[in-house]
Amino acid sequence: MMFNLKTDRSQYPQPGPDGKLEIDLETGKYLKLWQGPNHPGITGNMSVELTVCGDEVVAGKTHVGYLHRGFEKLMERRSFIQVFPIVCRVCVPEPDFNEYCYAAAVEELAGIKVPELANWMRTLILEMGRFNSYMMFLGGISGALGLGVVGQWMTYVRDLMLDRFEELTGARIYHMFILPGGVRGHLPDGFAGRMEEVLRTAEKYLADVEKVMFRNAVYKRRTKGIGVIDPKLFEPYGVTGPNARAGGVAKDLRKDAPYLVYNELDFEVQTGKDSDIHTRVDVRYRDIHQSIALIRQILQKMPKDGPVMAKIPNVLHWQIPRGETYIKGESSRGEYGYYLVTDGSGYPRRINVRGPSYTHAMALLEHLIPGTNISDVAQLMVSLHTYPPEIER
Amino acid sequence: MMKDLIAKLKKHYKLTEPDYRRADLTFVTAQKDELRSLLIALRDIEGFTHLVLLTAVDWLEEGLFQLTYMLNNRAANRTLALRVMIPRANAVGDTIHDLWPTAETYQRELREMFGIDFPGSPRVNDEFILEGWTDMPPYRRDFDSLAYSLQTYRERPGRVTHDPREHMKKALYPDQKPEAAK
Amino acid sequence: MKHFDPTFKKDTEKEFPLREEMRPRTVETPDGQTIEIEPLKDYFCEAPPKVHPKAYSKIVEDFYNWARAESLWILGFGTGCGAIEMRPLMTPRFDAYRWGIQWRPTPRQSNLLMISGYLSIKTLKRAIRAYEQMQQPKYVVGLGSCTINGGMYWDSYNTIKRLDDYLPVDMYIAGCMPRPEALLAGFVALKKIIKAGKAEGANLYAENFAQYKANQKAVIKDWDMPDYSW
Amino acid sequence: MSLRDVLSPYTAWKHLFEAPVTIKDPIGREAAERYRGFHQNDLSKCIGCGSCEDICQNAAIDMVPVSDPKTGDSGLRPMIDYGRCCWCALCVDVCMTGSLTMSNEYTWVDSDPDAFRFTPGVDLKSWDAEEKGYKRENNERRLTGTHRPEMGMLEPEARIASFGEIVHGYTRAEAVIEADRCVECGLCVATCPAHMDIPDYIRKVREGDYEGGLKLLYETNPFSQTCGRVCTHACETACAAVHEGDAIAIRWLKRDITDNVPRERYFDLISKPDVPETGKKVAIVGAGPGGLTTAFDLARAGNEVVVFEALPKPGGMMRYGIPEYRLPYDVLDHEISVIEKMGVDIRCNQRIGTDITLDQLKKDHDAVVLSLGLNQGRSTRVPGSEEAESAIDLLRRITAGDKVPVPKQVAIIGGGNVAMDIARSMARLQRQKHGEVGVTVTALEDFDHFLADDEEVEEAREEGCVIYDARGPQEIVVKSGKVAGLRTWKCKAIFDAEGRFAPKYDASDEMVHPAQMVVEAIGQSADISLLGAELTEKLEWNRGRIRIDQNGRTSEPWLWAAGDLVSGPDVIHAVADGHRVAKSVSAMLQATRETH
Repeated sequence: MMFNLKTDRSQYPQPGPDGKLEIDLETGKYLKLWQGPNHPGITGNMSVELTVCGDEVVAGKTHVGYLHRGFEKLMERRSFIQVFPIVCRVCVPEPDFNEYCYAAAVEELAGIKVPELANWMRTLILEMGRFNSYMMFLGGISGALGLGVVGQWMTYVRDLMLDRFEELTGARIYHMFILPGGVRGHLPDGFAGRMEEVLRTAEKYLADVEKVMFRNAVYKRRTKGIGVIDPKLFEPYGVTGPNARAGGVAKDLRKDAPYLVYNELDFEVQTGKDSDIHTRVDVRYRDIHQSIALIRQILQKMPKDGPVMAKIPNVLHWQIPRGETYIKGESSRGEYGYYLVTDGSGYPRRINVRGPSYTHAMALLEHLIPGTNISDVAQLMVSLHTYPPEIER
Repeated sequence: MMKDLIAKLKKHYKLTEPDYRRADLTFVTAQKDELRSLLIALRDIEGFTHLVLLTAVDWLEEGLFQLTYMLNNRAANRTLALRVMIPRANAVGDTIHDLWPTAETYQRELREMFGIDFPGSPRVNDEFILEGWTDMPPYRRDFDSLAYSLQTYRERPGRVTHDPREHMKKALYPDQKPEAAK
Repeated sequence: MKHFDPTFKKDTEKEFPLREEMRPRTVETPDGQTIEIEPLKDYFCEAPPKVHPKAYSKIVEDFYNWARAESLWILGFGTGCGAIEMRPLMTPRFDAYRWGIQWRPTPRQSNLLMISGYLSIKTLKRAIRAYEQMQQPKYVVGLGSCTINGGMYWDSYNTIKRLDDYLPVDMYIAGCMPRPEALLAGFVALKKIIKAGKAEGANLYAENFAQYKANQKAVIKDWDMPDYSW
Repeated sequence: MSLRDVLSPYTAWKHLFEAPVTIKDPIGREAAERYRGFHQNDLSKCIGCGSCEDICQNAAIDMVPVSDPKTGDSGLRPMIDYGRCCWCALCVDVCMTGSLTMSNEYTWVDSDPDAFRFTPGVDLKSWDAEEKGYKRENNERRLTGTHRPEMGMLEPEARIASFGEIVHGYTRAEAVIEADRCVECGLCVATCPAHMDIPDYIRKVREGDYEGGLKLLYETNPFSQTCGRVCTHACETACAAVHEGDAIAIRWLKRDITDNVPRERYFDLISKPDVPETGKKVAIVGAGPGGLTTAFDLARAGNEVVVFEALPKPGGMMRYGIPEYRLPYDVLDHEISVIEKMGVDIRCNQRIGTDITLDQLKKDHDAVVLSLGLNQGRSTRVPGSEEAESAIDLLRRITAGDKVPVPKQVAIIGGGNVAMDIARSMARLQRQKHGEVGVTVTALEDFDHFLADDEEVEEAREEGCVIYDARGPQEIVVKSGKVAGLRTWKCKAIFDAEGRFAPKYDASDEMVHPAQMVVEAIGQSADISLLGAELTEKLEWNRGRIRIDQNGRTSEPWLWAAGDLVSGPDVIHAVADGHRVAKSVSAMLQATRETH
């Protein structure tokens, strides 16, 4: 049985009167194609169940839960200090936001004021984390498009930044540095100089990325005008961060709801207007440069000395009065937040992690997928910059 | 500003005394039957267009689930969290997926993790995160994660720990016998 | 740490129903035929894994082992957070290709399965499937604390605690997460035992197949896979 | 699409001739200086308090016994399971002694999953000596408090003016801060002779549940008010917090509980348990802490208890040995009234041997407990010592309100707490009589090995007492029948090579302390003359002390001994003795009841 799908649209499933697609798999016109959980085009470990008709995707269902560890349950079992080591595991490539949001939530409910220097250190860590996360992203999007070499470069640059993380925090991936009450230590001697070297190397490689990726004809063809998110969808689907900024929404929590020391730093909100894959990558690319500039600014402006830890009660039986709060920050992917409810005991009553991937990778992705080409699904998904562990936690 | 808003809302809706957590964050408890119109009013009139999160808190001792609808007015940078208390037994919430399509995901999670039903929400009864789960919804307070884990999985054997207090009792005055006279 | 409730009893009574698409049924094909399908039987093969026999002479076996050790092809399946430290290994800074290690996208081409940390039940199912699809001889490396004794997810309801209950593990690397350098050290150690002919995990799996299956089924409630290999 | 877009990617070829970024030999590459690698434990510092185990959210740490524990620790050491650890280093941060650290070593591969467990410091590892790795910044413990709040006290000027109590006691806020510092390791419990549930009652302070706390206190100690003031607090020397900063003020927290329960509530909270009368009678000789604790326990068990006290008021050495400014008499009276409430009959002015005989007691009662205080002073026996006063005798006379001579200058021989007590008491009397203090204390020990508590010495100095260390008394100078001073030599060593008491003096370093009164405070002994010759002959003795078994029973089946007589001068030891003897007596009475 032959039919030409490109010309004869009648062969595509038509939405019923209630606006829903009825896809009868047993007609033989469709194929179920699972992308993930083990797939190079998937960031992290999730899967998309595609229904394709020819090479066009007619429906997509996201499946998550491969990385579910029950964090929110485990946190309820742990005392306030014991939660601290596990929060960073919620998001592997940018763990620091978890540490900051959790620490800030606990500090707010416990009424602890963090020393000035600790806030600067936290900002530094968060910007370094953002830089790393974007490096992962550039590696991911280039990988999804077959530009392997950019991924190699970015991983290398990211690794240099991990070295700085290691000397500052004592670990490469899970830094566990932002403790409720402050941070764990001061900058090592000569840190700023070594950081400057890394930033210069990064800039050198980023200049190459500009030439190899952004000016690459293939790349342009495969990203421009593809995967467009209508800005009208931003509010209903809870799109935040660079994904929204790429659609012209100049909202950045660092500017709008300044936390830590962001109101003492000079930076601009990076926006685009086309809201396609290309713009989303471009906004992030400019954000990297801004992160680099911010890291330099922080190192220059931060106080040279002072305490980094506030006095906290004995952590072995730390009880926090009943209350609830929500702490948010602008992560590399959008609004990252911790909703903490305490009940006066030594354990949190409830912690809810609001990861930006939660809204980007689920309902929104399912909404965007129909009508795309199979080969575009990978970069569409990567361009939303989602990390599955923060969806299922 | 939040005070004005709350005062305005209180004219039409039954709200409890709000908790002004920060200048930009307020918590207030609303009635379940008024929730939908309240959400629509907040979204369409007051500019709270961004659904930050929707989650539940299990107040096991009081037999209630607290649903938290956190809304954000991006232009004014204000966050308002509405709490709605629903009974824990046969917990059912009102779906808001037609107001915010992203709520569909939250409601699926609440269905699976707390057992709160949202009739009419798409895919709400599909498996979301867990697969082949037969026990009670795990985020409920009466679900004991460690006890479940010990009953389901095997730990590596051979670990023994000693409480310093008890160990010293045994080492310094064995068999509860008082210490020998000096 | 909260103490657990000793009276808690997990609900073991409930059976998980077979998913709809896995149930046997009658379907009509597009060309008008009516056929019976039983997905669990039709889609998969039903042969238990076999013990991989040794070569007839020691010299040949040693040569095989040398070859196996020098071409560790890893399945690019990041099962947990540890996968993030594999990326530096694939890139020039650590360059694991020097050790004959490379990453393959499909299990059919791989002989080394890295379990990069904790395994949720959902991923365990996929990991078993990936492992059984791999060609013998094959090896498993457990990466990080969580594969050894549960790690920081020791009290989680959704992650396994001991990887060796479900898959045969040839080498463990401690860390949370282990650095790329530690991973390389693990690979080198694995090579050593492969060359010595001691990496017998796959054969162990074939020999104790029933036990492994029983363990796997004890935690995977919605077992909708065939009992035998793929 | 322009031609430039096609050609642009080829610019990457320029890297072709660059040096590769590959690390030549990455395996074992050194990690950063702060890297959180494998654990190290300095066994000589570790006390096995288990705080690391408490804070570990992964249950990765087990406390396991080690073969040769040093004194003052639990004998346990942390064993770490790397199948659990997440290298968060909270254990390092919370370590009470700073013994637990991390190296920057990170490579551990093994094909045996059971191999990833070790006890740092005990199981030797290649990284044990590694200098680099995660340490707490400036070796500061920031997760638990390190210093106790200053205790409010009367200023020296105010306190020297009277015998009023010096210490104010903690305010609620101070008590909470102090109680919050406790890590609940329980090392103190074993160290306390009475094994009080210290961490538990400290928790009660934290929670503000003082009535619950008082009940807990009375489970192990009916002299909690006294001990909250004057206990020798061996517990505080074993406290895990003492290694970095101050020990938890356990004594003051105990006092905080007793002070915060209204006195009349005591009788409701500590009521006599509802047990049937046994019909057994027990006589106790001496109303000191040992005797009264025995009486308390036995009376609560339903026995009829009579306490015979030679002096006019009960309390023993607590009343007649401890000055009022440390232990006010009304506190003691209240404490004893709680015990009397249990049905204990305390008969004062009943001296054994004079008013009633031991034989009579034996005849009238099912058991007799001797609980004698060390109420006789020892003498230095230096020339002129017959003119010296005994400290313990003076203290008793001061308490009893007898007239004691108060000269302008007093010299005291001795460096223990009794020496400080008499020095400070005399200082107060001098102040009242002469308006100024003239007390000189000469101790045999040097300040590094001083016997009295540091705070006692400090406070005595503040009150104007002059303290000389390492002075050996040689002669009490007597001029025309009156004491004129004390001649001392510098003491070079107190013990000989075998550890026997044999002081060596430097005769060239001689001092004469002018004094119109010399007080000897060099130790006490019990007056055992009341036993009578026949009983003394029958009993077994051990170096001047009655030989008792581990339950306090003497070789005579009807006679037990407790208190300072067997344990030395200390309230809490006497209390512990009292419990022990009461238990033993109860067991005996129970046994006789069952056989009849």
